[in-house]
Amino acid sequence: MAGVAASRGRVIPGFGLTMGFTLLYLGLVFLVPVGAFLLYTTTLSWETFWNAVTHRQVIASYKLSFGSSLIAATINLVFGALVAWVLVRYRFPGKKLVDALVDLPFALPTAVAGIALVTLYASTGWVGQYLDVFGIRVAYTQLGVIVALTYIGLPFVVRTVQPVLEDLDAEWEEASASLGAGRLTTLRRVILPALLPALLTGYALAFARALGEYGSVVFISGNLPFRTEITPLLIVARAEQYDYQGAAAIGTVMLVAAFLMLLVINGLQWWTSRRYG
Amino acid sequence: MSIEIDHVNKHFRDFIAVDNVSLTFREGELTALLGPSGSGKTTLLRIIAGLEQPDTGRIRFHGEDTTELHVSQRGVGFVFQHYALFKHMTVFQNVAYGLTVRPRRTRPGKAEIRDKVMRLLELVQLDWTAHRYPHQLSGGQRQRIALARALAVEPKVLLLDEPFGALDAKVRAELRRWLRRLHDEIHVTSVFVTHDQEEALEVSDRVVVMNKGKVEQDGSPEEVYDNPANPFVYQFLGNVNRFRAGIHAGEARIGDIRLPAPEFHDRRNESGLAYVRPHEIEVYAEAVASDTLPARIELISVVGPTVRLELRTDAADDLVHAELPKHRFHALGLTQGNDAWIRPVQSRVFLPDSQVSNG
Amino acid sequence: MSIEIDHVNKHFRDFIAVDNVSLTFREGELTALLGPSGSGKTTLLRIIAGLEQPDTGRIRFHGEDTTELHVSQRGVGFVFQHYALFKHMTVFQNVAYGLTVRPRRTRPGKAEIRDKVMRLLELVQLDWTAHRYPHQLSGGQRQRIALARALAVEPKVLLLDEPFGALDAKVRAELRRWLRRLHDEIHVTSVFVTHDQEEALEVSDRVVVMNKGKVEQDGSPEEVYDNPANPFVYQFLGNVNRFRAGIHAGEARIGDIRLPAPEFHDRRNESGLAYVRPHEIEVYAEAVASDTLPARIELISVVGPTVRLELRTDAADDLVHAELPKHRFHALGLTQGNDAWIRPVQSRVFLPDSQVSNG
Amino acid sequence: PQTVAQERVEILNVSYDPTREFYREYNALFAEHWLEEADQQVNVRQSHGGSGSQGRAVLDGLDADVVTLALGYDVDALRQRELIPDDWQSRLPNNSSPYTSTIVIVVREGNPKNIQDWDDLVRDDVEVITPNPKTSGGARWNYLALWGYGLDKFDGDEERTFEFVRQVYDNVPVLDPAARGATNTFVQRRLGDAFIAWENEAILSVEELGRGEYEIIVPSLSILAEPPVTVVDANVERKGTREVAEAYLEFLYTDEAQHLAAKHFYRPSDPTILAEYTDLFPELDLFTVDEVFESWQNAQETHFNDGGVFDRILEEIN
Amino acid sequence: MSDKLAKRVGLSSVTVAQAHPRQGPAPLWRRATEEPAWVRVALIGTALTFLALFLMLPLAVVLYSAFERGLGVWYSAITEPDALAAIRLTLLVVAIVVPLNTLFGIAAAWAIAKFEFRGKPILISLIDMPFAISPVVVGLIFVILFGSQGWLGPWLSAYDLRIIFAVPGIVIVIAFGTLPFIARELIPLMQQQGKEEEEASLTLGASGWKTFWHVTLPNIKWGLIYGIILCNARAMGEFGAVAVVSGRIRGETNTMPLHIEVLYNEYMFTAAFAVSSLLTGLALVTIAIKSVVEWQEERRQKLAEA
Ligand SMILES: Nc1ncnc2c1ncn2[C@@H]1O[C@H](COP(=O)(O)OP(=O)(O)OP(=O)(O)O)[C@@H](O)[C@H]1O
Ligand SMILES: Nc1ncnc2c1ncn2[C@@H]1O[C@H](COP(=O)(O)OP(=O)(O)OP(=O)(O)O)[C@@H](O)[C@H]1O
Ligand SMILES: [Mg+2]
Ligand SMILES: [Mg+2]
Repeated sequence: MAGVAASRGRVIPGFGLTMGFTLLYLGLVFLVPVGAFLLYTTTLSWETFWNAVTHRQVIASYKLSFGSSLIAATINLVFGALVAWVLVRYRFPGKKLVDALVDLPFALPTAVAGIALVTLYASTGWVGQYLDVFGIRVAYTQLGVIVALTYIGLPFVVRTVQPVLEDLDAEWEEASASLGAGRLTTLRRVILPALLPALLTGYALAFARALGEYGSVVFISGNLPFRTEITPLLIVARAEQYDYQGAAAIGTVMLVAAFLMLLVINGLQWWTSRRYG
Repeated sequence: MSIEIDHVNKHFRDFIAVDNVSLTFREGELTALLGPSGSGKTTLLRIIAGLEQPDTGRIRFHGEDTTELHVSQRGVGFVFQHYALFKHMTVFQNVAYGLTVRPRRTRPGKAEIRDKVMRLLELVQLDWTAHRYPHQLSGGQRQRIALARALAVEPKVLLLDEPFGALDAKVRAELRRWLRRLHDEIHVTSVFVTHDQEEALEVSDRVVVMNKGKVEQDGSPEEVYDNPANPFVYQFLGNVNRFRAGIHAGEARIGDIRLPAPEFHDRRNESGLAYVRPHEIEVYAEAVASDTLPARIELISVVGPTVRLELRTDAADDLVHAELPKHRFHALGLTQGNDAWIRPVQSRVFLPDSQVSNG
Repeated sequence: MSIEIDHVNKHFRDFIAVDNVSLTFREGELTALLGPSGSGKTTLLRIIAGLEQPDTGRIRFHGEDTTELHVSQRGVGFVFQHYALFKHMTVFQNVAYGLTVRPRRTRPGKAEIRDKVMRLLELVQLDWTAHRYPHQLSGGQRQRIALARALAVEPKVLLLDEPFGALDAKVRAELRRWLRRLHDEIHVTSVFVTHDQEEALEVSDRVVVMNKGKVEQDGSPEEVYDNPANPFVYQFLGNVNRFRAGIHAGEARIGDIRLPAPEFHDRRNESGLAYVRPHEIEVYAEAVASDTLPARIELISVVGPTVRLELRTDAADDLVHAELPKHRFHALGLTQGNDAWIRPVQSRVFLPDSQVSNG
Repeated sequence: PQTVAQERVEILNVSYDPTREFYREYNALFAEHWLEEADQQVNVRQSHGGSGSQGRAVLDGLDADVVTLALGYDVDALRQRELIPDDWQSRLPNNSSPYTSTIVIVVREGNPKNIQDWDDLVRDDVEVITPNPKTSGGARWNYLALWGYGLDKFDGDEERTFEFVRQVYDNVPVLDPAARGATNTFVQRRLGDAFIAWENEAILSVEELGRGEYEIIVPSLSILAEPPVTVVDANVERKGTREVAEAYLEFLYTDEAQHLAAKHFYRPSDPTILAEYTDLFPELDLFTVDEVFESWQNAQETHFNDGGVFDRILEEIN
Repeated sequence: MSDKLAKRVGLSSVTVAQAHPRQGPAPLWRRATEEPAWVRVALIGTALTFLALFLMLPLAVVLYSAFERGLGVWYSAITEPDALAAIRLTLLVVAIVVPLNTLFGIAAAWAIAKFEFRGKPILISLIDMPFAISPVVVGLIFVILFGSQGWLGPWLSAYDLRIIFAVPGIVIVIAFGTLPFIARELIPLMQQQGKEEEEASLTLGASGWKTFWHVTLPNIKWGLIYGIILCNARAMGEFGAVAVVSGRIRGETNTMPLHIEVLYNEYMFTAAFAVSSLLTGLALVTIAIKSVVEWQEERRQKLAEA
């Protein structure tokens, strides 16, 4: 960040102090450790790295992790948008409470969430027993992974879409209606495009968070290699086997994936704001 | 298409926004809805469009009751104060929107839509912006695109909510003349909301003055300006001075000045208020006649070709504003602090019970 | 306290916002900084206040160089366009703020602050709002509180950025007269920014016209209005008509009409443009004299006591706007579409190379 | 009244999950003993987790005075980093294992699937619960028990043994990362028909979690699980706690401690004390890691490392 | 519309009539921004079902299991010494992390919202990053950095400094994981508020600190509180990363989530849920405070509009 050097005569004081503290803290807590970690990865030979991250079992875990995260984020995209819509647009009893509860997955420890979810969705659980009748098994299958990831990603989409929806001027919808458009057309052509940046952000955040989630998933997924084993669990497994290099290599892949994800969102947002002002 | 508003009422919670309004907008006319902030202009316009539902009363388009009709079925073109252009669509897509959302069987072909949109963009002189996005346009240009978009669906009625409210004084003045010319060309029944009396008077065929949800007066711009129905309208249409006046046998007396007030020919020795516009006050450097009022110049400001004076006189409670052409004022040779004599040459008298509210 | 701006420059990235401006604001005067949007008015004002740092050039207050002085040390009162009142403080706390944040040793006592604030609130006629919060006030009231707050620290210089920009036309007109009176009372050196020429002309002792970061003209309101330095200033100060004119020996010739143009007494047979204001055009129903221009009335609008006409004539490229009192117009008996004859009675001629930019 | 201790000393015992209950009581016992013997108050801090991750933590700097882990391999890792000497395993009796256990099968009440021995676990109708040997030390014992049984049954035929173990793991629906998680899966979630577990865990779950709901099936042949203990020399040197740390481990071999181990369902290493608990610990044929796999190092390298036998099993299953 | 325009715009009057077909009885009036009632009910129903399955039932499980065996059992579970130690540790960590992150959030928001500098989008993206990094990777990063085999390990042990497997390690991973919360809350808020009020304060002669205390802080108060609340909740609930660096020393380096796992692994389910219920209760209190905050804000807004 070359521009950080304070230019002459900033009128509002405190730039040096706040920027200094921001960079110091960010550096100490985040940049230096992550940098060191990436540097550590570069000490691996390319072959070690490549073998570690392309091991069949690891590839299978990518498929599960990325696939489930995508599905969970997509579920959250649809239902999160729906929940946000319902919370913003409609009135119904208990709305305040429901609105407040949306933050729960942020606040509840993930391990507790995992235990609670498996209690619910195991085939002996509160909900699982009824699903079992239809031959649907949730816990210990990919479905279980998706359930857990959906749970932890839920607030992201709701909380990014909600404020945008609240600010969305009724005039656009009214303009659309006055031009003869039906409700569905208005939704598709006016409301959704306006929500798109927020939806994308929420989607990407939910996805990135789901990709890295560990605590809640290990309880409800079967952890079967090749089938229900998520990538973060593999990282843990590698570390437990004193294989830090393997763990770091896979960790780097996850890190880069998450960074790319954020880069893409920020890029998209920059692009849309450029285009549409 | 004429619009008939028949005893329409609308309240929000315990606030009455539109209070038993009946009006008819005649086919092809451009009507201004004029009134102070909060007087219910927007609400009335939105009721006509079908964006709000009246509590009671009916709306008829060309005699046909449309009160229950959904906005998308009414065939009105609505131009919003802040344009409400679709940000993620180009200018072309914005204007084409109303056509492309039609059900397939009534939707014109691609080429037809293209032609029509481009012709509309030419009409508003903005065909060169077709591929831009709204944020790349100036306020005035956006306003015209909003108009083109509303016109694309060939509305029977065009409704404009403070169409120039968000624009600079200069652009505003240009656009309102442009609107007048456009209307003369296309002659669709139009209603526009404004709180700027100059705009209403300059642009419209007819002015409806509203206050507190009620219609105060309804007539041609000249009628409304020259014969305001009540002090509210009088005051709302421009700067005004109030003199204490005696009313006697069709005459108003301000000091020794007698002004005709024929509508009060049967009143004797009552007291009222005479309303006089600044340019209806003559200013003298000396007491040229017996019937002038002595005054003192408190402030002189020269605004281009005109000079505005503020004078203090015993006959009025507030400062009196007078306006005269610069050359006339210079001929008088007066400066700030001088004594001067003034004489209202025309006035409109109201009895105290029809006082001007603080609108 | 006089303010001297000495060759000040300021750019943002590659955009030059203030371009080598030198100006002096005299002690006790109220100066208007007038210019179109983006002309650098706000930037210049913020440089004076110390809210921006100039790239080069100096600012002197009463001869003393303050360029490097921090805004909190400059002793300027700054009134922001959107007031920037502290939302979470009452009106009283807002006005008292500047006093209560002083270091202990120079801070007045509680009672003293109270007295002073209440006096200021009385000055702006809002003492009854002391315990309200800003959001409970109307725009005009907030504006006056912002002013009182700025005055509380007894600034040597008062700077106002579009003080009435966010207000309704009516409130605006009232407040600007009020500001003028207030300034006459307290006589602190004041600079205010506006893009409304009427406001600038009506309120100020002196007008500085800016365009594209440069000062175009600097003088008294009458000077600037009557003797605009260039077409830009001419056009910016009001509606204007442009006629093609021949220049010859100190005369401008529009058709057969000859108008004095003494500044060109040494030019022969050149062509230029004659700028004429709408009220400087006389309109006739018949060709009363040989030197009238034939025209056609395209639009008539009656705005209160005045009638505005748009006419088409061969002598000008655009429509010609003319303005005359209503009674005079009625006497002519003209209606839309009629032929009419016009004659400019006064003009200002510029050579084509000093064309009006699209400001 | 007790004599006031002259000093206080703290030691950290890094152990694995199922020993919590045992060491809680043992620490109190030892503290009492140490106060008497050395006139010093000792405070034993405990850390429990998966055996592998505990070993890793010590390697990474968790300053354990003693480690009491599930398998020799995890302790041996410390040796490779020179935290303990090469001869660590011979410093205490019985391969440094003061208590042992074995691997058994837990089935549901009444043994509905009629499981009698390891052979039954390959049947198609049997679901087997066992944790992941890659992450759980206990699970490696389970795996090795199966493998040893296979070798025995097929007369050392590695191919057929591989096929046998593969078939068992093919019946595993959930591979928990840790032993206690597997117990929960079997008990709480009621998943699976057979649960391979350490004997002490098996008895504990039968006793604590559902008396009468589960039965323990003792297989014909199993492995002798020897969870080793050792002083972490590098740490005690630095902290000056060698004396108490060594005494702490030696005291494990006393009668008192051996009885306590039995109380927590570990087999005492002292044969005479073990004999007192025959109804709790039935006799069965046991083999040791060293007997069948030469050493833990070897077992780990062949079976559990990346690309080892277990990885091949997983790949074949999928 | 006049024929003139119809001609100019090129549609016959027949299509004009078709533009707004009206068949059958007039439909009931509906607001332009509203859906028919049955759609509304269906949407609300779907959303609530979804939320019930994913939010309310897990919450119910936790609360039910915690109090299943009565208040007494619950109480003794949370007052047991190890539980108390875990609670104390968690509170200690939170007491360090939250103020640090608060300072960071305020500083970052101030620097970003009040000043122009190059690389601003990069800085904002960087602040976002910890959201997206797996807790497991976070743990790993610090083990690799501070572990005795790690890069700083030898140096640390030479000076007998303990970072991981001790409170500092726990503090640092939690600080890492919750880094963005307050900053993310404040940055958009302060950007939206702009800097006019601060400038006004400065022109009135106030110093930077006074401006911050009297003008900025009151303006960002509610956003700050909300951010702190969320950060606090996240900090208390962090599991994955802490599990890697805590060393799990009973009564010493077990935070509440780790203690819950311990209890669960000891088959003390009720106790595990009892401690969970504390965190859940905290989450609920959090939510309650947040609701109050929002309600206050809404009221202010309403008043402001009035
Ligand atoms: N949706 C609503 N809910 C509650 N009150 C409303 C609503 N819409 C309008 N009002 C109130 O009704 C009154 C009339 O509003 P309306 O917008 O029609 O006024 P207006 O004449 O258009 O004023 P302006 O010039 O400020 O736009 C106002 O006092 C307003 O506060
Ligand atoms: N902080 C800034 N960064 C970049 N450009 C700026 C900044 N401030 C002002 N500008 C640019 O400088 C030019 C002059 O701005 P300024 O605000 O002084 O104009 P103004 O005359 O006050 O216009 P307006 O009437 O619209 O307020 C504008 O083009 C504006 O975009
Ligand atoms: Mg309105
Ligand atoms: Mg400006």
